[in-house]
Amino acid sequence: MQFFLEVLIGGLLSGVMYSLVALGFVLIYKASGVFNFAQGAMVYFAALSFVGILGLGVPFGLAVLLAFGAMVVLGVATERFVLRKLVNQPPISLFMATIGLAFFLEGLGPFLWGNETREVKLGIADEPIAILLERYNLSVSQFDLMAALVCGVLVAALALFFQHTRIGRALRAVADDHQAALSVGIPLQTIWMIVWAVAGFVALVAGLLWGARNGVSASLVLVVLKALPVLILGGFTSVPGAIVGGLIVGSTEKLAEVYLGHYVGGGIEGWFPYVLALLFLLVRPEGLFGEKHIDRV
Amino acid sequence: MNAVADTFPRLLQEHAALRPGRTAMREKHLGIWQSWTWAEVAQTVEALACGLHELGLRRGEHLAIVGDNRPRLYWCMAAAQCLGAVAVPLYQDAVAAEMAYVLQDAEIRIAVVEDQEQVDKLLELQSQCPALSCILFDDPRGLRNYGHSALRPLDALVASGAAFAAAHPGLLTAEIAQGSPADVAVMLYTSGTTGRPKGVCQTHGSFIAAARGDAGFDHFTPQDELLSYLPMAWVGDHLFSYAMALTVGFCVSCPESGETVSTDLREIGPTFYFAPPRVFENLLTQVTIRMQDAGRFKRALFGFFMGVARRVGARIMDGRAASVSAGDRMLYALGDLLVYGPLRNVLGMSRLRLAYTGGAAIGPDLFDFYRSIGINLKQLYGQTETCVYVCKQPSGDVKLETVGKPLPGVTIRIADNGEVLVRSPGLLSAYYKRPDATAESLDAEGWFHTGDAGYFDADGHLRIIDRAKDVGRLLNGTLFAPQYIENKLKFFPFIKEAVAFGDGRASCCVFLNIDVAAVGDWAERRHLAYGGYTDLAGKPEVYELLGQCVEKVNRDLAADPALGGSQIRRFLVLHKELDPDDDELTRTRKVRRGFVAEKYAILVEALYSELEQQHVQTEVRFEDGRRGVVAADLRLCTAKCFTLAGERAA
Amino acid sequence: MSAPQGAVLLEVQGISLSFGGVRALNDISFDVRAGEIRAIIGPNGAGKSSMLNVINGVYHPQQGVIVFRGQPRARMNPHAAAFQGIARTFQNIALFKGMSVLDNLMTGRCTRMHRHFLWHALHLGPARREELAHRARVEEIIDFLEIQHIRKTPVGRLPYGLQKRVELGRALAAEPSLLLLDEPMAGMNVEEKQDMCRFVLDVNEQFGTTIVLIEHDMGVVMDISHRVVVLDYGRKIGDGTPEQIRANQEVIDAYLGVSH
Amino acid sequence: MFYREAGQFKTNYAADQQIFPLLQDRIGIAIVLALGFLVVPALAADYWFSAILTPFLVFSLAAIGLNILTGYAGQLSLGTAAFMAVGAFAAYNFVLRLPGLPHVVSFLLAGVCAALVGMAFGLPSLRIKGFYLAVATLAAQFFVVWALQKFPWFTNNSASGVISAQPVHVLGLALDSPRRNYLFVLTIVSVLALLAKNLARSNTGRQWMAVRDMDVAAEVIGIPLLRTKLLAFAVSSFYCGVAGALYAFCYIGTVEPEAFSLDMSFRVLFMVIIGGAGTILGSFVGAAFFVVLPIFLSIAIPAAAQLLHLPFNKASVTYIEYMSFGALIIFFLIVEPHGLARLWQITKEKLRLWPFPH
Repeated sequence: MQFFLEVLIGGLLSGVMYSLVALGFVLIYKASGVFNFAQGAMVYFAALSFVGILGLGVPFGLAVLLAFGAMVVLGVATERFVLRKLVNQPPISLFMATIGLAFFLEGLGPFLWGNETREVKLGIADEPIAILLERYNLSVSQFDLMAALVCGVLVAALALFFQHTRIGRALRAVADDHQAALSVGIPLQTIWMIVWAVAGFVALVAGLLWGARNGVSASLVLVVLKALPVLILGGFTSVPGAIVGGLIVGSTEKLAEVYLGHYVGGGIEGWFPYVLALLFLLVRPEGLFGEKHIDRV
Repeated sequence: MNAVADTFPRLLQEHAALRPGRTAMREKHLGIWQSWTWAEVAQTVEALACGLHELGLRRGEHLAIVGDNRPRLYWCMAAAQCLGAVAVPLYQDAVAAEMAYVLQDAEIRIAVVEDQEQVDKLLELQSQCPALSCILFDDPRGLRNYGHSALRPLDALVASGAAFAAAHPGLLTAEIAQGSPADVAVMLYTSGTTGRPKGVCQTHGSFIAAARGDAGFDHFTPQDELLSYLPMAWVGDHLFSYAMALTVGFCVSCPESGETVSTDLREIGPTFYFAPPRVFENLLTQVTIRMQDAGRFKRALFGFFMGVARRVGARIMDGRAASVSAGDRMLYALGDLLVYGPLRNVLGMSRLRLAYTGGAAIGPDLFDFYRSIGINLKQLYGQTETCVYVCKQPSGDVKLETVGKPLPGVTIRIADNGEVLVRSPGLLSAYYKRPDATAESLDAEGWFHTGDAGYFDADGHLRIIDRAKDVGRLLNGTLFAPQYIENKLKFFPFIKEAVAFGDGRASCCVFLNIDVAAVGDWAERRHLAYGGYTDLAGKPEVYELLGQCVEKVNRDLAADPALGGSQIRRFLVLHKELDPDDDELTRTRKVRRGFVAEKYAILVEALYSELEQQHVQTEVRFEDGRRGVVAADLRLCTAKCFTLAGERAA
Repeated sequence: MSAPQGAVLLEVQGISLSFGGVRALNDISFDVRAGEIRAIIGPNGAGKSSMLNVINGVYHPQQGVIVFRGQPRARMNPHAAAFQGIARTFQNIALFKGMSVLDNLMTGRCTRMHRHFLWHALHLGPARREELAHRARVEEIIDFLEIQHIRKTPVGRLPYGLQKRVELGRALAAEPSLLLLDEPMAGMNVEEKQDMCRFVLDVNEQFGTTIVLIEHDMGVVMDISHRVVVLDYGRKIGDGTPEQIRANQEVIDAYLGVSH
Repeated sequence: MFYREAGQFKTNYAADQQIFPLLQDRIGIAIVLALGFLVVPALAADYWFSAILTPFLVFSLAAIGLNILTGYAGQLSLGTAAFMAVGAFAAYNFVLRLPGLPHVVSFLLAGVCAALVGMAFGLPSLRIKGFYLAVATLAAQFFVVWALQKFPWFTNNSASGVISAQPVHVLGLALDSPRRNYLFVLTIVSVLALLAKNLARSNTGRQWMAVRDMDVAAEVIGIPLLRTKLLAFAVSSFYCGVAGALYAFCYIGTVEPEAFSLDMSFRVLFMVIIGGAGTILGSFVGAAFFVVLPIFLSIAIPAAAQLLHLPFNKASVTYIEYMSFGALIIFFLIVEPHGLARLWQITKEKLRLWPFPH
């Protein structure tokens, strides 16, 4: 039982990281209907830019700011040179375009900053929290908990941003109905730029946390692949869905690996979330929190 | 069959025996070119003939044919002829009243029509034409619930006819054997500029003779291909799509519908083509318009190579390539690869061996355009009464101004008044029920009076200048052909209408109407501001422009010994457009010269005086029916005249 | 126009349909006789399109029975409906935009094409013969609808009116016994409407096809239909010949009376 | 310009529905085939066969496969490489365990195996579409590669997971030279491309396109959605499977799961987009583009760097390649969403109407 708890908590905490990536994704999908496959590449690019800037001798805080700046520029450029040109194209084209963007960023990052794996030191050790270990004999990583907290704060901040700022409200309006939003004078393009910039910020945070844990390398790109089943579970348009989905995926994949993995030789983490998501899809195609869609003819 | 087939039914039998498996006819239907071999055609015609016989069609009777070019309508003509009856094709777009006259005149009992549209028209006329008791239709679409006793589908006729033929095997053979080349085969109604249409009775013999003569002159073979899309009631279509196809044995294709003619033309790629100048003009207009949308490079390429073609194309076409420099010949070959060939292809004229035009004067630019891009366009001359068998331009010896040389077997005499008289194997036997008209046109010596004025040039080519009745003489006795001069002027895009005066006067003077679109365009490109027709017409620059046109006409006239004396001495540009609403033009836009002369007598007199300017006031009717007055001070201009070619030599 | 007195081909009994909490159809019953043109009219949002969608199974009603050719069933499914001989057109043209007119019409015949895809791959023997035979049938429909000149044009490039005609063609290609037309003349100019009317009547007369039609243009409806059903807010408020409908006070109040 | 269509008319439907109704096209394709089968084998060097032509053909086949699924049937798939992997491993095992079987048959059976796997992963397509389906196909990608690595039976208990492909014999001839490999692949690809074209213009192809363009209408017409989609998955995976087998046996010479990564799935997808979704021709054009582009970049970038006296390292070439792929994809989606094949189509239309612009 204790082991189970440990695995579960470990899973939940890494699930938080998935949620973080999924969150950036949901933001963009909600606001512009774009399935942003490049979210993983953005995480990678953000982390790489950060360590790259840090490597130039810039202090930590400034580096964060500069990296954020880079993500804003990226967001604006994406809106200006990609999305705007593809307005009115079928969603699938936009999806393909984000795959292209992902490739581009995967090339651009190492081209600018080099490709060797680098470490990010956030000053939090990845070691079990002493109190829990002593009292309950539970091994819970201090780092994971910190990361989870950061995520929590971020989510809360975003929620406030959406609920209580003018931009946030406009954003939600856009998500509900593009045409209507346009007709009441909400500047779509500006909204998109902001959303991409926010998604870039989320990517930066995710990149820092992931990078601190596993180092900054090209494998960061693959976090998007973790985030996809999260999205299917949670629904493409739901922020809570992204959080809950991430937690479900994180915990079940760990549990499955531990309890089922040895029957089939292990390594099922890679695909188990997908199969889980697929099974789930067959039951509830719109996801946990997604809206039901009626085909009008 | 040992003798040469001399009637259309016999010709059909001959082809069915000689080349049974070869395609005789095609029709684009249901997306593909449905084809019929000569054997199949002969069989269907036999069934149709027997069916018609059952319906009571007898020797000498008339069978009306109304519709677009459809194979079965052509076959019905042949079927009627098998029985010794006469086919009477009618213009399918004629209004009911016009049709009623012909139906009554020809005492039509049985009519074969294409579709619902024609059925409706004929049913409407039934009260006026009580004799019309049976209407056979080709396309049953929409006719299912008509339930009219006179209506029968052609399908049923074929079926019952086939059964009848099986029951009476010798009947049709006997009927065909009874036929003679002197029998009337077809009756074509001439529209006639004045009076009622007249039925021109043409025999098997004359049409076959005309077809054979044409075929020999331009070497037609059974391998030729033709798209038939002109009205079946028109003699041109009848000669080429029916008489010639049966005489020579080539394949005729019918388009899917009126809208698809150009696509169908492109698909079939006929080897010869016949169209009135109007059609060629429309095609050229389309080419010009479509090229205007092309990119800069393509336009430049097109312009350059069309320039080359204008310079040397016609000479190469005439077989006078030797007079073209090697460089130009290479350029032309390149142009053929890049422009002319593709252009012919998109027009559906790639395989064209011959193209004919006739029936009206054709502009030199138009004529040269087609010839210069490698299409052997030639003019021919003839009437319904002569099976269009009078003159044709020989390949390699084409002179634009003429209609060519008399065809084999044709003799032409120019009457004292300049009228062209013809003896041709294709002469009509009579106008139906109109002995007076027959006597008037066909004199005792067998000359047919064409009503056209013309003369032979030094090389023996016939030039048609005008209607004989319009041709006059100047005071000094020079021939004056107003329409000839007017046409020459109207070939310029800037001139919309022209009225020439001169009969019984010292010289020739003209009124001109500018083409607002063309001149307006010309003016805009010169940044010439103008407000409306009257203003534009009065601009000195426009006078200068038109003066150049008149000068060119005069130069042409001067080269012609017969007409050189009637060069245009003075001209003016009218302050208003000639308009049918003001009775200045007929509804078909022909100038009513007498009326105009009377209405603008003051201007005519001014032209023949030495005045430089003349004030004029004219009452006009506007489109909304209101009346108003247009007043202007018109400038009168003296044109440059040239000395005659002959005189220069002398 | 006298109504054909054929057998009842289709009968809907007590159909109720709702989306979430919204009632789209409320206890609707009417019948369609073989060979007639039956119109369904009503203001916007009256539930006309929903009715058609119920008939061919795109929507499943919560209550009621659909009797087609004497067989009662609680719900249709679109695929089965097609095989039963029900074809339809859509209010917002639902053509296959990436395909040519000819191919669109050919898809209409898919319920009648049975060759295995391996034959298709080889393009030999039975599959080829089948394809050519069906092409011939489709060409007759192209001829019938007078769309020869656009046969090979991708439908996406056609003007609206022609697209409607092509969609009718696709439905006709199935040689249906029951044809459902959802506003076949919406958005057309007068000339196009006249053409479409003629086609609808010709289909009915020449092929004997039973037609259920939704249309806004009252003139057209009264001219061409044998019997009319009037819906308003999901309820049936009138049913009868055009003359009866014209005289029906409730209909006049609900629909005709409203300035349109 | 070179199309002289006048006089090419059709008197029956069979002629009207040929693959190449225009004479000039038939001549063109004959020339291309003659080049491919006769001229190129006579002239090209081994490098050309092994580095350019064979991979080009193999990827063309894979792209045809994906094109059938995505371009024709409208079902987006990110699992192409997985189906190729199934094909490669199935072929390996057929050759290994059924020694008497002709190798061509093994390859085709490998395609059938891939088809079955493809159908299994296509099942969700009934309930889900669009992005959801794309994500579902990712499951195939991960699951298949995982399964091939985890179960030693597939790799015949090879310790490294990298196995050499067996030498291939066709009709008694050993495919021991790049030229022979090329000719073998060319033959298979030509035949399969023809079959794909036939399918695309048949009732099957129309049903696929109908489902792609508007699935509700397709269902109402009587097209069985699930069957049609599953068939698309099956046929598509068959093509990918055969392509995978050819990739392993005739191109890289080894059978290894790592070769069939997600990256490859994306590349094939890019080929389809840049080449042109919904056209067989586009698959070839796209594959050619993506085979030639890296080679071009690997030559051009160092040369350009040298010319401009810029520092240059080998890794940069890879990154620039990535960036150009990405940028090109975006560029094509913006400028010509229908791909290079559409450009050719437009050109052809222009040539047919030349000198007219439209």
